[in-house]
Amino acid sequence: MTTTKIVTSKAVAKEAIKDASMVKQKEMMATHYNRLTSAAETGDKVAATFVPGNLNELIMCFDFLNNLPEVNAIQNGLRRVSGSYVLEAEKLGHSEDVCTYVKSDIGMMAKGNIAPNGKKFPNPDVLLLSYTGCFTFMKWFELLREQYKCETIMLHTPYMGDGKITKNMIDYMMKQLKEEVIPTLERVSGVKFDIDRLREYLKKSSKAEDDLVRVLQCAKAKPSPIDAYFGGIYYIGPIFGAFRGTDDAIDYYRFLREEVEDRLAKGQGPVTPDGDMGEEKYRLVVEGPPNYTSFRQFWKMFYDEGAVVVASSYTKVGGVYDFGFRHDPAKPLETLAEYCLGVYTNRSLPMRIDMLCNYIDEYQADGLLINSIKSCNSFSAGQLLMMREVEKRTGKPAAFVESDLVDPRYFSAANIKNRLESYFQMIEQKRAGASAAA
Amino acid sequence: MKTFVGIDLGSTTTKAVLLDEGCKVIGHGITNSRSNYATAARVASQEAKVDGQFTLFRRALTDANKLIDLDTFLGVLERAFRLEQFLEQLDDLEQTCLSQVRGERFAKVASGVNDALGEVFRRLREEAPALYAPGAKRKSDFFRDIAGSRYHTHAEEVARAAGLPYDLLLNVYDKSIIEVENRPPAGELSEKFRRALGRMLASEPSVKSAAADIQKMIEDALSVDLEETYLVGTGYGRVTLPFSKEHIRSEILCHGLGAHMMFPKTRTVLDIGGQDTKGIQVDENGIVANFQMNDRCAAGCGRYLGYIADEMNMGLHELGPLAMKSDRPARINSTCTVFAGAELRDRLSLGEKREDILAGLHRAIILRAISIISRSGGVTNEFTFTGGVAKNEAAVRELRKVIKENYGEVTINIDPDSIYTGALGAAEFARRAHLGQADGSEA
Amino acid sequence: MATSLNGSKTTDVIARAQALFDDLSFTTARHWKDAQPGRKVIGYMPIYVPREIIHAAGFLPLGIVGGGDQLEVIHGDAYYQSYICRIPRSTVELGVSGRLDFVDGMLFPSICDVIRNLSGMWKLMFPHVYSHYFDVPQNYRDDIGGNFYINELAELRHDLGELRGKPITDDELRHSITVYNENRRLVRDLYTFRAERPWQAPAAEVYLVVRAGLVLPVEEHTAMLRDYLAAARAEERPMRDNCRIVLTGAFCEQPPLSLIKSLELSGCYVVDDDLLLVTRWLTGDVATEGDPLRNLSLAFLHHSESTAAKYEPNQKEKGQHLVRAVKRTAAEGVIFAAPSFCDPALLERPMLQHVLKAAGIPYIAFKYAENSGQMQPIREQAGTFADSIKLWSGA
Amino acid sequence: MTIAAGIDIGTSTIKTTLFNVENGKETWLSRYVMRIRQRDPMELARVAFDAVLEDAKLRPEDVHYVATTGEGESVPFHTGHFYSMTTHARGAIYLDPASRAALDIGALHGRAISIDQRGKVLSYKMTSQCASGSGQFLENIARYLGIAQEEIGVLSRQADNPEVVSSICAVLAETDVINMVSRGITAPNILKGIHLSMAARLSKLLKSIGVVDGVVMVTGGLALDHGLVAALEEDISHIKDMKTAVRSHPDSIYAGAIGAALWGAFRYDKLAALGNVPKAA
Ligand SMILES: Nc1ncnc2c1ncn2[C@@H]1O[C@H](COP(=O)(O)OP(=O)(O)O)[C@@H](O)[C@H]1O
Ligand SMILES: Nc1ncnc2c1ncn2[C@@H]1O[C@H](COP(=O)(O)OP(=O)(O)O)[C@@H](O)[C@H]1O
Ligand code: SF4
Ligand code: SF4
Ligand code: SF4
Repeated sequence: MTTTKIVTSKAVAKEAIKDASMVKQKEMMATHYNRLTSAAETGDKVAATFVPGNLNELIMCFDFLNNLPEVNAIQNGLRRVSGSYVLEAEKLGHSEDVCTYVKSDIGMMAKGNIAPNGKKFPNPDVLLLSYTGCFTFMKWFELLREQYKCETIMLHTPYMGDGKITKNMIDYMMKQLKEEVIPTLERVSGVKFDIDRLREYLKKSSKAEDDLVRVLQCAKAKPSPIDAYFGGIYYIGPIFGAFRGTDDAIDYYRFLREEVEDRLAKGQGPVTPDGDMGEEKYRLVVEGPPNYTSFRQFWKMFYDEGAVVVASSYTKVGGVYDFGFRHDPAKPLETLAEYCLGVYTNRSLPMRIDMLCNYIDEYQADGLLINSIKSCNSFSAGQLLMMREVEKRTGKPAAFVESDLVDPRYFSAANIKNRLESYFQMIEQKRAGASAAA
Repeated sequence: MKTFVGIDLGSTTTKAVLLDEGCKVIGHGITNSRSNYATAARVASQEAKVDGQFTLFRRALTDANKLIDLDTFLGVLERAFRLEQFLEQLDDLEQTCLSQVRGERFAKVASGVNDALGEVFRRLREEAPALYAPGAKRKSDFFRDIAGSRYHTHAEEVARAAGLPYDLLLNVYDKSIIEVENRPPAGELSEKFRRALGRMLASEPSVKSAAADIQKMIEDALSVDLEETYLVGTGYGRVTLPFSKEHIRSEILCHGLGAHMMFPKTRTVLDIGGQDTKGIQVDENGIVANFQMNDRCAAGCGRYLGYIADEMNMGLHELGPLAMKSDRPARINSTCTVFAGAELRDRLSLGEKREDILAGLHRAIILRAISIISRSGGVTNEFTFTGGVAKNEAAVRELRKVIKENYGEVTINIDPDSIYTGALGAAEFARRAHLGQADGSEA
Repeated sequence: MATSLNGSKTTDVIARAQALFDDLSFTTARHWKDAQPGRKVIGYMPIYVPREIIHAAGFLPLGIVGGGDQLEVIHGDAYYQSYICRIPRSTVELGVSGRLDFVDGMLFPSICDVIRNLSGMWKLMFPHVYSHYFDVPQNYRDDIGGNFYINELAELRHDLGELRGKPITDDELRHSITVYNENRRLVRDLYTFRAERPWQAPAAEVYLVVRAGLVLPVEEHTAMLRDYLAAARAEERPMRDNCRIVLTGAFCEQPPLSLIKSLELSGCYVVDDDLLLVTRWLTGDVATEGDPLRNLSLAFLHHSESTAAKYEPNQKEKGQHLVRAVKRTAAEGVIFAAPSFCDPALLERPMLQHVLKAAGIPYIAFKYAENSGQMQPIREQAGTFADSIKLWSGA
Repeated sequence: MTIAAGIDIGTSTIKTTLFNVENGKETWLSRYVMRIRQRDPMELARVAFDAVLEDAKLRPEDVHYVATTGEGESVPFHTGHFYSMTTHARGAIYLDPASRAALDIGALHGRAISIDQRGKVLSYKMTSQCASGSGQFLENIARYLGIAQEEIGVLSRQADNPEVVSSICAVLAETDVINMVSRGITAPNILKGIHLSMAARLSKLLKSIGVVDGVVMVTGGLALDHGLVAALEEDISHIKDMKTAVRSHPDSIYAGAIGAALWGAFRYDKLAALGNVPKAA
């Protein structure tokens, strides 16, 4: 029914605005994929793990390369090949109802496991399942294990159901780290665990984390120099992925911080695929992951209308840093446990609501937008209540759109546009009402 | 005079509303939707003009009230006009049908078919005045429906008598009606009025004495030009509306505004149309605060009732009254339109009563609608029910029940013209857009 | 018609169980609570909670498994998108409509993200009710997962003690464990009996009788199980030309009763299933000597059912529980019936199917919702499955 | 000699057959097909049964086994019931012994059934409720376009630039079609588009149950629609690793009724051998 317009962004315009951070990130990704796809020749060992609760510093202690299935799914989404992978997985007997990240991954394996650089991904030597914030992870790794028949480590992160981290949780996680995770990683890699090496990486992590937080918090300014959702997704790439704890990450976040601070000083708004954004009309907080198959088109619906996202929860799935948490070299294992426990989707619903209200307040947003993702029960179950609760507490209007991560069948552009336009109009009218009353 | 036109191109019906500068409705028009959207929009807005013309007659004739009984007079005039319209379309249909009778399929039977068609149309024309007699009940007000159902009846008899396959005559009709209804309406409106007036003055002795005065007043009214000052369109499948971008508004906004205009205290709007169910929350200015609608799935929408009516061989407007007879509605959970018939058969074969099943189906529709409403933010006083299904008394009854059970005492508004809600909002958007243009600011 | 030792007929027991099943207001539990001051009711959702601790506090554990196909969901839909299963919305409906207003606490076990998130929603929606996310370990070493679990159990014990105003003693716990051991034994006996003579214990009846255990005080339920078993043993019913299947995947949102009946009508005797797992989660008796929490923990770690909500550390063991169930019950095939949008069941399904395929066990799969009305496609599939087993048995 | 009747009660039509099986030789005695058109299927079943008997000049008591299939579970006078995938599988083998899959496409459903040479169902998959590819949908669209049923196939084959329907919901798909008409798409292109999207869905069903070669026999009412069969062939020819040959048979619409009768005879003989002769009620 819907005629989907293909948004072709001008490659020229894009080249023109390439900043140092962007170049750096591209380079880092390319190198990483090349290392991964040549692991067979170099003899490097590969660990597969998830973004939330990923233990990159620990993995590096054993000289593993880190391959993240979620990031691959995202890449496939952005490159618009995920649709065919999902279909392939469904043909293999996977249900239409389940998370499309999983199906994109399974479909990719069935179709040759080709990395974005066109070469074949290596089989992992170990699956490190840091089971954090989502049940699907557990089944996903069982599915991968069935395929690869390799060693699998389960690190169970308890859920913060009562809104707090208890001693029992920390003890449980540290014990798992010490007695299950580390010994197995040692065995598979043949590298002895060196806690000082871990401390060193953690120190680097926290340095990059400082800069990331600074970048994200620049969005408190009016106009905001960044888009903390669409742009933010690029910013979190290195730290949520395979680079936390590396010098590369430190460099990247330094470049990025400098660029953003520069824009801030000049009073500039965010950079978009179509160049600098026009006047900032609406400031939004967004809850939920984005849609990757129509990422540009989705973003355009915002910046064309002057809407900028000033804070988002999705940029906290790989770690919540803005309330003070940093990886702490002084207590290396405990800090990893705290990190896993604290990621966004491992927080109870009341905690998530508090966070969103806090964002709306601190970032002076006009309202909350929820992009509800069909795939993801961890995010989505309960979002309608969250929306109402945030509306009630902040008095700001909220809106709800639905799409999917990497399944193009669930992105209905006309529908979403319809909703967004009505929503922006609503904010406008509310404001007019408020100023008339004042 | 300046008029503002709002057109709501629905999946089932296309509606038009004509507003004057003072925000008063002067005409409503409705027709069945069809593949040629431009034609559907034209027909609807012409119908609204016709209705507007009657409003003008009424205004003009108020002075003549002493001479005649105004309501009777306008009633007679309208029926005469409708008959005129019907006969004109019937001619068109006959010509089209005859032109279909060619090619290999008809090689052996062409002359027989032509004769049969002649007979069918003769009967149609003969009974036409009775269709428009005072108090006559028509299956629907749309040419396609009236002509269709009568054609089927006559064709079956004629075919049997002539020993022709009924399917053949049916197919000729199916092929022709689509052509006829997609042709833009021909002829001047005022000419049709004049003919209708002539037909009426000739046959109604009661008004003969005043004929000259009446003719003069009608001519005056006809000379008022209903200028289409600004038009806004909305509706299902908006992407392909036959208007340019600045003349299109989202159907949600139109419905919200329309409901607000009908009942200014409205806070929650439920619209059940042919293929969509919308739950809309509006504020005190008629601005949409939240909404939900079905997408991808037409379960529990108006078409669902259409399928059921077909399955039961009944008219749409007969479903409600039958369902009202039940006091023990069946418990039905699935409202999938496609499988409605199957579900119905299943239950009939289990021995459930027709009225109980029907009542259950109505309840199921309402439950589904309420779940959409509740996703949009629940029911807040006052509640306005719009769209075609609001004409169905059984649906209304279930709605009242469900709301009372779950939200307590809530004022429920249903306007007899509720099917025009979207078009009304659109017309108001047209009026505001024109005002905005006139004084150079955004409305 | 044959009768049991104390005279009940299966029809009597089933009528009672059916009435409990149909009662969406939990009247029996309300009466139980009103009968004595200080009594409290603690609700719990699938898949497992240690009911012994609730019982030890003198409270009634009340199993809540959604609203079935008779509940009209009006408010519940306001909380969930269309792509989420039915059970949380009907559960919210039960809550919002006041049907659970007598419940003093709610436990949300670790089964999936939906019920996990519901625990937080419940805190917001019903702030005066004790709601708790009940976590269980996914690590099965005594000193790691075991210790974690003992501490979680201790927390629950502490919270319920507070609710009662008096700590729960070890002796109280030991007594409750004994009571539940007996109940579980009878449930297992019933399952064994059905696997032997499925025509004498139809799936829908077994379901209703076991389901009564979710709302009845355990002592009463134990008596009911006894009555039913005795009556069913004594009663001769005709054996139909049906095949034998194991039903799996229905461990959370419940299939409508008509679905369970349809399976048998279309030719499949259900000889094992994973419905209402809480009633037989622990597969053997829990030790009654020594530290009760430690005993519960050990039983959980080493003697509990396998299901999709649990991590299986050993690839070779994956799915073997299903193969064993088929062998144990002499089943001829497996029917996967999962609730629509149920992540755990649906993600698990392909892995289990691979195992069955390797073991040469035929299977079919379909989805349902607790309020599914159309049984035609279900009958069709189950019937074809039965046909093919029947027509080709021994061929 | 075993005389068996097969009665296939569908959502829109009832198909009935009468067979005589003697020493492995199957003789088709008579057949009858009728539209239900809002009448009680249970009564029509009787009418249809009488019709095949009369045609074969037999009396009810001459029939050894009355087998129902489709929605005939509760026909009062049957001896036994077989489910439709079982019977379509057998029917497909009867119509063409080389069949290794049956593709049953009827008024409201589509089913892919993989079978062995004896007609045993190996696996199957059904279209989900929401699939717009059904006979009913095609019938509605044809009516709307003013096209008679027997013209559909002919027109579809004249398409030069078919336009594909995207909605999964048949109701919304009707709107899609109306939108197409409004954009001036011709009837052949619309019909072919519907055929193609149905074909794509059906070949996905086949593929997902592992049918990638051998003969696929199309059964059910839509087997008579040559446009659909052609579209199926076309779609399959584009799928890399699929080499199935799609066939339909003029008697395909009877496949369920044939299968029911033959299974009925089979079952009767098997039970008779056990000394366990069943009686039709
Ligand atoms: N006279 C009537 N009596 C009962 N129901 C009616 C009547 N007229 C229309 N309807 C119902 O209204 C539906 C069409 O509603 P409408 O608002 O016109 O839809 P849309 O805006 O999608 O075209 C029909 O499908 C039918 O169920
Ligand atoms: N000659 C024909 N050409 C195309 N389609 C046909 C023809 N005859 C019947 N059909 C279609 O077959 C369908 C009936 O198929 P059938 O398998 O009998 O379905 P069911 O068993 O559900 O009644 C009808 O929907 C009709 O559209
Ligand atoms: S369900 Fe959500 S959190 Fe879990 S793997 Fe899928 S997208 Fe990620
Ligand atoms: S076929 Fe039925 S359930 Fe499916 S989308 Fe259409 S109306 Fe909804
Ligand atoms: S049915 Fe499945 S997804 Fe839904 S709550 Fe239960 S386990 Fe979770």
